[in-house]
Amino acid sequence: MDLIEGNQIETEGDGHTGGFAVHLENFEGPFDLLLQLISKHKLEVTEVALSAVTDEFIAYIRQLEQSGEGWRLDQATEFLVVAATLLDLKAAKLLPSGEVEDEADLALLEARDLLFARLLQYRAFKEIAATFSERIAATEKSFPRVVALDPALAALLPEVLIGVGPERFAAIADRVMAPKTPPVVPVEHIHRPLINVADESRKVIEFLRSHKSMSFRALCADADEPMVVIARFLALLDLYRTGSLRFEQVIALGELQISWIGTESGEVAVSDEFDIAIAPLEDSDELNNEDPND
Amino acid sequence: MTNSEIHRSIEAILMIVDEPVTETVLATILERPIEEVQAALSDLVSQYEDRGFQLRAINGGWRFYSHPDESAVVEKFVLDGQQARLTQAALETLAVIAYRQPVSRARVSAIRGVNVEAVMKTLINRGLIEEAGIEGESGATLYKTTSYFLERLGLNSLDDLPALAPYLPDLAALDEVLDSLTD
Amino acid sequence: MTNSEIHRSIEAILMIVDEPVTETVLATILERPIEEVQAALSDLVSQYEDRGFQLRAINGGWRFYSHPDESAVVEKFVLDGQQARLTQAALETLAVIAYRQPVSRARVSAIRGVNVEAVMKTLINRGLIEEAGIEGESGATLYKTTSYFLERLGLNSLDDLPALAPYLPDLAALDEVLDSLTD
Repeated sequence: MDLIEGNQIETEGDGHTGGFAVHLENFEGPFDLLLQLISKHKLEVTEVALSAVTDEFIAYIRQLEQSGEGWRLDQATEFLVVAATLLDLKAAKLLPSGEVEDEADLALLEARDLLFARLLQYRAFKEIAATFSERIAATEKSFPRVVALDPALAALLPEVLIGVGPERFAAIADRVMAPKTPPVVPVEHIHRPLINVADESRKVIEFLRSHKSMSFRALCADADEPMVVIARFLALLDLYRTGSLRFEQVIALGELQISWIGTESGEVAVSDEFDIAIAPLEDSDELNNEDPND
Repeated sequence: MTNSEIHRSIEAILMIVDEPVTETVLATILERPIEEVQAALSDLVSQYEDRGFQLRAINGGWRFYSHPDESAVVEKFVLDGQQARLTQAALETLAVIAYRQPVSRARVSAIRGVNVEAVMKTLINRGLIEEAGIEGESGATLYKTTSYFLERLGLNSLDDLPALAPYLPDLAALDEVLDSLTD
Repeated sequence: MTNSEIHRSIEAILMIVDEPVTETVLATILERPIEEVQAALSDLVSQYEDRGFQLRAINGGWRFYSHPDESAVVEKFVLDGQQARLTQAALETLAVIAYRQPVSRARVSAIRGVNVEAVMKTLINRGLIEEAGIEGESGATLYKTTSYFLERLGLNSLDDLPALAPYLPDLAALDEVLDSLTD
């Protein structure tokens, strides 16, 4: 714990994340500080319980939600990136070194150090991005002198050289006149209508009973949006668990074939564990939080 | 050299304009009495005595010009350099006018996302575009390409301009949604 | 103030241009060694320190700009459309590409830790990055920053990007090994 106090001031100086703090057996303090300690080799990443950190983060986000502050998208995004990096870091630390082909590379640098570097790399680009933003703002304060060619001087000039042929000229027109799409965060998924896994389960059962065996592709042929595909996949996992079907996949990433081995008729228990009581928003977020492998 | 705030502001404005600016406009923008603006302008004129550029009042407006003493070198630059070739900015502006004619300067500006005043004047001075009447509602001057433009591009008529790819407005948006799903 | 002939000639030429002029072009027109031109340009830059305008080298060429301090007054004249701000994600992606170019999308994604497809499309759309050939082994498209990127950041060349080194010692070597881990 003395380590943490030693770094406290630095973190406060940073003062940008602030909000989310973690409470672990061997560490207690702001998330940002946890990163600093790991990147400075003052805390061993394998000793950090990532699942605990994640649980805490989800609790933190929920708490924000309930307090009426709503989602802090910036914090959530940053957390995900950093958590993914930590996970990578930890995985590389725990996995046998056979994962890396070149032994010389490993001798050169420990996997742990590499991934520290990756973490640092991410942070470095983040900081540099801030300087980009400052530079752009500074540049926008100056305006270039752009003046027309004086008619007297233009008269001296030989024939104009357009410099491109008609096709290239058309391509330039095409490019210049294409509407400039402003950068936006797509929000369509937030307002997606509720897809019900239980309902999709019933459709899947009906399909499989009539066809006996079909590919996942065929099973989802009528799906008009990705969430339906996801719901049907979850339904399949659930039905597999109850022993109603069999999966076959000859090669990795190849066609997934599903055969029905359950009852020919009658009610099949359909799980509703993926579905939530109808809530106005965040349905897809809830769904994503569920772990289908449980 | 006493270069006070009003001097600097006048220099900044006049450095980026193509059309001469009157003392009245300067006084309005700077929120200073016109006498002060006039005094500053006359200070600047004498400060530039030794320079390669001048501040001159023409038709009641002020603008920076190259010094007449340097006309030989300026002409050499225009003739010698890359000036026969159109700049990228000129080419892009010309492309918009060719495919949207007759079109107002404001419209071209909106499409290009930058001020096109100077570039369009250059295109006029080079004989590639010309005025084509007045837009009904706005009263804005419209522009079109000239027959010299067709000649230089090696075309017989505007009908020979290659057709633009039909633009599918929803495609980009659709792509982004798809991308967000594969995250 | 020592304003010799070469200084005056440079001032006169730069006063009439609509795009930046390189030192090489100036040296050719003026028939002077490039070192002399460079020295004169740097003299002029310091002579203008107190003025409302500046001489700046951006993207390899020189031209006059209004002084940033005068932006408020100049903006009253410039009616360009507001340039849309880049998002944090776009800035970070741009930073990775700027320092790793030419670079594939997969590589940028690996460094950023998220899918960057939509963001990169936006950057292409805004003219800040462009394709730069194909990577030998993987066949992946490579990307680099454009000259417009340099203009927006007010940089003369990519060498003027702030050094990443203080943050990342020995990065090039690390990158390769990192790639082998993330494959």
